[in-house]
Amino acid sequence: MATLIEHSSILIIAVPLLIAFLTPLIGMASKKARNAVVIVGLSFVAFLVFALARDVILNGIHTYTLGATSPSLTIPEGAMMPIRIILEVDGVSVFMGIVVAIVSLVAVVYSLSSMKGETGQNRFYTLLLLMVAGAFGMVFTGDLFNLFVFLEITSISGAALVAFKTRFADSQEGGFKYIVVSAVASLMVLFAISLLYAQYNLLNIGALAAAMQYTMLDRIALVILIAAFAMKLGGVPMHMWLSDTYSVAPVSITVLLITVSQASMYALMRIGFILYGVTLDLAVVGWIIIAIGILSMFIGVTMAVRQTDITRLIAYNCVCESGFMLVGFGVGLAVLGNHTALRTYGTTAISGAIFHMINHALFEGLLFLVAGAIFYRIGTRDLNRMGGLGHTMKFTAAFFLLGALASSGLPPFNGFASKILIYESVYQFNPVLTIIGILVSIITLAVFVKAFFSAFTGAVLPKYEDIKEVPKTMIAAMTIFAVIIIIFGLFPGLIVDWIVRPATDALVDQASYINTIMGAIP
Amino acid sequence: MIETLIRNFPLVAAVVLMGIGLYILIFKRNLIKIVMGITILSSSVNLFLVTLGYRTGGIAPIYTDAPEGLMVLPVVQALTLTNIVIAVATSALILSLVIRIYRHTGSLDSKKSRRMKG
Amino acid sequence: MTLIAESGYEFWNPIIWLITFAVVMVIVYFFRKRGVEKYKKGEDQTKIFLCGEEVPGAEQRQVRGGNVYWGFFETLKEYYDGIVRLHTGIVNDYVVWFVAVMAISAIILLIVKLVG
Amino acid sequence: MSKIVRTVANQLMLFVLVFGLYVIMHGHVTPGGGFQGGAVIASGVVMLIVAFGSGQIKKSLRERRLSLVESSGALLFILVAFAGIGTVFFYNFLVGSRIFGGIPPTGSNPGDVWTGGVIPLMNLGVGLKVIAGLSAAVLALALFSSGEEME
Repeated sequence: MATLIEHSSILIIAVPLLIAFLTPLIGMASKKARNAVVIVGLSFVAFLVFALARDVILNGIHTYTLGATSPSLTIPEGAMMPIRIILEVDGVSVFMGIVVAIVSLVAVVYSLSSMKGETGQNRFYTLLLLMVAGAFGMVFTGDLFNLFVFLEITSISGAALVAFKTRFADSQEGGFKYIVVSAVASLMVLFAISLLYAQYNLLNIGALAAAMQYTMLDRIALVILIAAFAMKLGGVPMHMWLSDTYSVAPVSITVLLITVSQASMYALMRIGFILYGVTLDLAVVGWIIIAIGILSMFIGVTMAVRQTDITRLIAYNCVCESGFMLVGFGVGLAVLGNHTALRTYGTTAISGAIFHMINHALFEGLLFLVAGAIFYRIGTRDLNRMGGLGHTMKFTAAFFLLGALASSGLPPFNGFASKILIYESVYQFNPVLTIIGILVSIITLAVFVKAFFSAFTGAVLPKYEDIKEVPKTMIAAMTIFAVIIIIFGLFPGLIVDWIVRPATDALVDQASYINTIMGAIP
Repeated sequence: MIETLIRNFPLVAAVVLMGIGLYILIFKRNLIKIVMGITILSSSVNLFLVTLGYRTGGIAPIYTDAPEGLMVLPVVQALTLTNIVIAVATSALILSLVIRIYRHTGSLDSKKSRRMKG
Repeated sequence: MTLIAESGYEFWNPIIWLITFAVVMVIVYFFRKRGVEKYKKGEDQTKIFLCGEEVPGAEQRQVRGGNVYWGFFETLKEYYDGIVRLHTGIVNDYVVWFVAVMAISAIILLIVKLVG
Repeated sequence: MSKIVRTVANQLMLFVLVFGLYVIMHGHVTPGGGFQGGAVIASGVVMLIVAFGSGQIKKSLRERRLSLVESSGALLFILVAFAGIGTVFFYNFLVGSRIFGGIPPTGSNPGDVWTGGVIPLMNLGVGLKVIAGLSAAVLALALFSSGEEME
């Protein structure tokens, strides 16, 4: 077990890759065996993630040096700086790892029936697992260039998956927009990384953070990194691709795209808090992120009210929820240098944002799965053509209601637990932000009242009289999300204590992140 | 001033290439041209990376029958190579998507391939 | 108590909230019970009454998603006209916004450096 | 294309294959490696497509076979990486052994193919994947533009 945990950080990335390349071979022989291998493999990965999370929270940061003679040898003998690829897993990383593990498992379970009947399923699972491996890699790596490579892996496999149903014109267009936006963003990320490399001859995040001077070139790199990752996570005004892409992808892919966006948010925070840290103009950069967040909240929700396409409506709601996280992180970043402010409300704001990340992945995932279930049965996403579905699809309606209430931040669901942390802490920073946040939450409720009303309520429409409930595996996938949402809603204190506080502490503790890498060298 | 500019000419060229790539991405509506813009953007980053590792009079970092003297930095070349591989994958995927879009809409204009808006 | 997510001023405990909610529901049910019971299922009482007109079918009765909140959009017409025009759906414009955000934040950081 | 082009392309393909495999297997001592060699061979496939037309090539390069080669190349790569996990993932466990285990002398030397440990094996894996993957991509694009579909 100790050996397994020692190697777990790389196994979590490598096992999905291994299964990804095994699936075409197994899939040629038997479809059932392939599905079983994928599910068993991802369950094993999820188990490893939880074991690693326990270890990291108890024993501190976990490093893994690829290709060295020992996993913990971060700086080779005779060298002054790390030269190999190093995985560095701290509290935030395992937190994101838990998000990716849960969501990927649910996505695969859901795909079992939702993708039934599509051609080229072997390729579908290969790409899906590549995307999962890329998402795990993005959150576990301690190396900037490696981060870029994993970002590209998720982008390319994600775009191929968005456009997987080739018979729909709009999904081709969504895939095209996604790959163009991702390619531009990741190339600019690489440009920023090369700007940093030009000055410090380093690619490792910890080593770079130790050497950071915050020169003019560093500022340019910072601007590019903020803009690129904000585009990847769908911050306004760079959010337009998000609604186009999320609304047309197969829903099991959309829930994974959400976690990839969350991984971009993680990368943005890793760069802000750890790579640049206190050398930044904290107030300015914090306010830039807060401004993107406020715009995302407001424009996201007002656009969501207007939509008549159900997945597009939820996609705009995603933009809005990302805004809440950005505001939380922005407030945390703005007060990073001020110890009293950081202790009184800064860490609470970061905790709220981190807690909201997992809640966001859960309830938006649930909502998208419900939208996919409706599309699976009636073949349209248009709210104008729906009505009375609640009479026949009872479970689906209940799940939609649960996700909608959680997303609107109504007590006692998990969305409220994380939003109240953000409201209370942000209020002490600037009350106006909290007022906007509460207003946005109210409009969010209006958004979902509209969607629920026009899809599920009313008399049964004659054309949908013989609509049945969706298959059992789809119900199972939605149930996993629903159960976790209820647990998180009932015991938010436990979740915050177990995984959110360690993540917050890791994010504000730049020194220990650097020391784990640089260790012996002062 | 001029001398600095000449000495840093490859870096200037990389930035100019990046400007051209972004210009194409912003102003050209043809989907194939957008792919070209991405490729040019990628090349500009590659040029920038390779330039970073260059040492005046340096030779290729291969020990086979190497003459005496400075070698250029191989790390950035490895990074460039990775980026080239990624660019190949990206452009292959994006071109196949362009073909599919053309099949569905019969047009290569990005103004016309917008079923989704608002 | 570990069940409390404390956040400065207040605390949030869903268990206490649920208990309170249940108590309130019991009280509400108590008041409701004291009301007059006249409801009978399956009679004319439960049918739709439309001034004596014939009731249209389910298709016509359904309020479409696009018609919900009509007044809200009518009031905010100017805002929505402006904001929808920005969502062009053209991929070139997405890159424009990206470059614009980069430029604006670079200018802000430059000004801060020159001033501070 | 005319018969001359077809015959020349046919004959040239042999040299393209040999050169591509040379670039793949000497990736650790000379410029090149798995991706470059694979790209060379895939460009040979492009030559064949130009000479014979995509429909003809589609019959001889089956999608199933290509996907088999691609997956086994990637599997070879990742299994070699996994094989080092006794020490560390990606550990070069073949150094000093009989297979590719030689250690090249430092300084200027003519280079020895029998060195590099696991790197030549990984190059081979990458090479197989790139040959199959790039050929499939190019073939799919060619078929697309001529109006057919890859099955």
